[in-house]
Amino acid sequence: MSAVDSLAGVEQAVALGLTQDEYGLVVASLGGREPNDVELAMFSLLWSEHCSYKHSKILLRTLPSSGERLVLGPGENAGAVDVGGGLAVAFKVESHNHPSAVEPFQGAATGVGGILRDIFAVGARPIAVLDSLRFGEIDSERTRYLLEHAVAGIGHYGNSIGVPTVGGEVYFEGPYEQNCLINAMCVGLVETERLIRSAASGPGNLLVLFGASTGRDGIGGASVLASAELGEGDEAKRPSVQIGDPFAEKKLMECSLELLERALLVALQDLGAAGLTSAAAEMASKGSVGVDIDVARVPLREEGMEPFEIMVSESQERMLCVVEPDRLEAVLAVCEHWETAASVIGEVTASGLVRVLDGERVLGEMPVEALVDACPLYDLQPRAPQEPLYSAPRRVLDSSDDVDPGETLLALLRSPNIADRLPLFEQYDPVVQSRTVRRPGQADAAVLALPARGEARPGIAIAIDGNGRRVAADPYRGTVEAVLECASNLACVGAEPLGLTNCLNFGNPEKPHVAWQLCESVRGLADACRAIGVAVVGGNVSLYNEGADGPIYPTPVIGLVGELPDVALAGRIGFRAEGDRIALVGPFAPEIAGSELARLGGRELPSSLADVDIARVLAAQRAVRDAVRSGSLASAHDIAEGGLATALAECCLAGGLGAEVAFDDTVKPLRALFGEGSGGFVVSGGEGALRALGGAGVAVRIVGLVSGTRLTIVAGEARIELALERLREAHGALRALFD
Amino acid sequence: MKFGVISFPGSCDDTDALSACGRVGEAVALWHADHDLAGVDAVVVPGGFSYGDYLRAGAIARFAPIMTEVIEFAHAGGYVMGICNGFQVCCEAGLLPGALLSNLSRRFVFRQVRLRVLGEPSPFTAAIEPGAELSIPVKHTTGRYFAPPEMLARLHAAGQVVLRYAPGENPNGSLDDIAGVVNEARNVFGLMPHPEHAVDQLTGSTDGLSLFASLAAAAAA
Amino acid sequence: MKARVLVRPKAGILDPQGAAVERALPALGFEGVSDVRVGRLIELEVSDPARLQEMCERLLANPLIEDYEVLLEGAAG
Amino acid sequence: MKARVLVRPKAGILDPQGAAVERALPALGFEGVSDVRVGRLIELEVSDPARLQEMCERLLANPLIEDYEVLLEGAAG
Ligand SMILES: Nc1ncnc2c1ncn2[C@@H]1O[C@H](COP(=O)(O)OP(=O)(O)O)[C@@H](O)[C@H]1O
Ligand SMILES: [Mg+2]
Repeated sequence: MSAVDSLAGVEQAVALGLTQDEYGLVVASLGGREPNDVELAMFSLLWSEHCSYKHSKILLRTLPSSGERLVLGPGENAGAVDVGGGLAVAFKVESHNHPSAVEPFQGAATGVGGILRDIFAVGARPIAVLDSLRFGEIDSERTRYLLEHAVAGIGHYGNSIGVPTVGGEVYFEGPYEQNCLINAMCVGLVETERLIRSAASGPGNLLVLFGASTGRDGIGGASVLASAELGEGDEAKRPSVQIGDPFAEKKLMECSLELLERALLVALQDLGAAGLTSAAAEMASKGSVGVDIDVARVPLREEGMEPFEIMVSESQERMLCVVEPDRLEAVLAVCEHWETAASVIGEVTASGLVRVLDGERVLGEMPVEALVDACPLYDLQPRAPQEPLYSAPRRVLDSSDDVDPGETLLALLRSPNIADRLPLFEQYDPVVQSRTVRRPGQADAAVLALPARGEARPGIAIAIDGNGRRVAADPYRGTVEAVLECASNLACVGAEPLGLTNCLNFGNPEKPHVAWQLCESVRGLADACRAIGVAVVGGNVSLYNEGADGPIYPTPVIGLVGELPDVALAGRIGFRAEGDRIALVGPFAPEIAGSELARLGGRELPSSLADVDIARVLAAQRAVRDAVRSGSLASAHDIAEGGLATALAECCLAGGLGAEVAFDDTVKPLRALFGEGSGGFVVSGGEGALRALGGAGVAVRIVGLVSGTRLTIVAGEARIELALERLREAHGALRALFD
Repeated sequence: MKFGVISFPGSCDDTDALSACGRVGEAVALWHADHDLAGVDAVVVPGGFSYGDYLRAGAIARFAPIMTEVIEFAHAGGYVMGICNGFQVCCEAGLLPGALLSNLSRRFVFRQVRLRVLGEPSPFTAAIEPGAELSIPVKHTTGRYFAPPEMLARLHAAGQVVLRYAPGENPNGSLDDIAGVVNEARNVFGLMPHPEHAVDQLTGSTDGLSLFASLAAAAAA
Repeated sequence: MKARVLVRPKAGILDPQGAAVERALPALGFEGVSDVRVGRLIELEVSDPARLQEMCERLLANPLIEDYEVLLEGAAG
Repeated sequence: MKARVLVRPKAGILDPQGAAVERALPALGFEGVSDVRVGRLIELEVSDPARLQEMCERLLANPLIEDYEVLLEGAAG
């Protein structure tokens, strides 16, 4: 009798999220035997979307994954690039969307905790955190609740653990109302030769679990949750919420780094989704070995935990390492020093099996391959939608031509997608560790100093971005734009891209239109990466982000890391000196369709975005980057949401100086002032320096000068004249949310 | 002249403080579990979240083994500077008067603030012109300085308030804009702002250096 | 009427504060202490104590991760 | 023995958390609430309840800014 006939087994498997066919494969991979409870729990989690990437893996393989500067690529806990001087920078962005929707403070906090562990799991010291947040419209009570608690949770974790939060982004759009996005990125620094991998090796070596004890946290949590839509009846799915303990993680981090510093470990792995199950199976799979785990030796926080609970618990702040037996004593001593509990819970074997033991008793025995590689991968069935997928945004502004453009500018500055983020990021510590040369608000990208090399003060720059609305309008071009925008942000501080990470936040991939968004977006991502010459070093995929009204805007969050030779010359947003000239640089061809103004005006998303001339955008980036590096510019800022007028206002506000700008030949002032598109920069400096930017096909137009305490813009018929005070007041609109 | 910077589990700004001290003197790390001050001339109790700030900021750290030595050292006239969490620890340990309460906003706040150095003599501010303004960041959730009315009056009368937030800059609701106080014997100093994050123009400001320099000079004398 | 609301982490939910206090006590010479949980105390004057439970559910406690208990003045604790 | 320690901000000390709760309640439709103070609750098992007071004085509360009260299981609240 085939075991698949067992109704109970199939039913249970389906309840745990597997399909009937998948259950059949599980049975087949066990040689025809039905899995017992422990095994089924482990399979169901490892074969969940969250762990197996079954709907995205085939697509991810199309991303460029090799590059000159890449030293650790996808497949490890985090990827890394070479930054010279024997150092590498490891980084990754990850989602914690569903847990945050349930409990935003703890969800966001543990999201930061999780991404930090991925970074120190490869041996790198976390040196920066960035966050990427998406919520519904700002006037919704739920949005305010989520915003306040998510921001507090991120700050709570990052601040307490002593890693600076140096940047981030946040958007408020209707489609995220029922499914917020909380993505966190971490960047770490490591001596290249100390990077460690997670492959277990050496039968007879010990598995040591260290950090927090194991409780019933997130049983059936992240993995299962992240594979199902949230909607009505949300309540019943609520798992036991995971509580973050940054104090425990701080000790865990210092402990892990010291263990590696002393070269005491064979391999290291964090425990994330699916806990011990995933960590052990992944380590075994990467090393082509087997592992035995004795649940009786796992320190527990609660009484009466069942073996399967121990195996899948998602208790936070835990790591698993492989240790040679004669190093065990030294390892335990380091753990003791850091007040971090550590226990031998098993060993590496040559069996090729994951065996779960309870003392002498064997509770489960599964081929590593079956757990990790046998999960089927699904081809997506993409179909471009014939009808618009998203309803028009709610109209909050008259955006017609006859409205005073000054009022329009103020409305844009007040818009939650553009207003000053200070009330959020002042809840984060951006300076701890003493590397931060550009904090949030000072420049388009965060800038961190690396150790000096002789006289040289090299550094890295980091940007994170992803405008979901534009991706919704045009998944391919919107994603290309997001990558270019990050690269433009780096150019403004004088940095050149080294490597990219991404988190793909999408809806249900089994729906053809979502599959189409995903395919198009990944195609755009791949093309854009090739264009800017970087590899994707790693990332994360979060699918099934839907509410009752449908999917979220497709939201690829892009994290880009670059290098700059001299941090002392890192660019700034703000105008610096009265009398400096202001220039518009680059192939800026703005359109209102898909812009923030169109959103405020309640206009439907366009069915596509204008083509981007990537080569010309790259040429403009190069020109700006080189000029910033040479120190010839006083300020540099890329034009993004809200268009040129908004960018000018931001330069004024950041520098506390006014400007007089004129575009006499403008026929369509609204589009020129507020339209959006890639490749435009507002820079200031001496006239000679600005003219010098205009080499090699880069358009440069001197449009005005820095002066006084008002912003005056004349564009054809249109005229804006506003005191800085009024700009500042509008730009400060988010403050009211935190009073 | 040798500084010692304590690391508790959960200290975050200890390495920053070490390198700031290293700019004006020698600096060594001290470990919370040791009973040894390694012969230092001045102790810095750094910022961060010792013991996670659990229960009450500074409440657990003040019982760390090394604090026995620090308290003895301070009673013997040794110089101690408590920064942020270190200020909280010193208050909890009874080395400084008053207490730090939750910010009025109830939130963590990072802000570059302007501070006024008062004219009251102290070894920690000796190298700074009275009335000078310093630009130094604050970053904390529990920084609202409080002392009961009689204690506050005594502090003012004895010139123990040596650092204030400039008018309009108070980030947390501290009484009388107090940002830093010394003990009666003037050898222990606590402040909420982070001078160790204001020692390099590249990362923002150099205004914090003068505090370390004052202390180094006093301790060397 | 004066009321007190005691809010504590639910059983089984990690309580990092309680764990830290429990760890610290022996070092201070206090032995024999266990099961430490740290929560919140909310004291308030209410005109209509019948509504306290609803207040707890909606604002004073986070029912996902916290239990609460209402003590009314004069009632047994 | 099971004990509860209630710690609250001393009278006269501004309690922003209490104030925030007091401000939030009317918006949720709860009128008639005043004098809200938010403090800490510590629950613990102690073998020697006689030492609780000392524990409070030294660790659980800061007498300069906080009052405390010890409730022993079975005793009146
Ligand atoms: N969007 C993506 N782009 C590139 N690599 C990705 C992406 N999503 C996931 N990966 C890679 O797949 C691997 C597995 O990811 P994940 O399960 O999230 O790792 P972990 O369990 O360590 O958090 C990682 O190496 C990750 O970098
Ligand atoms: Mg990992």
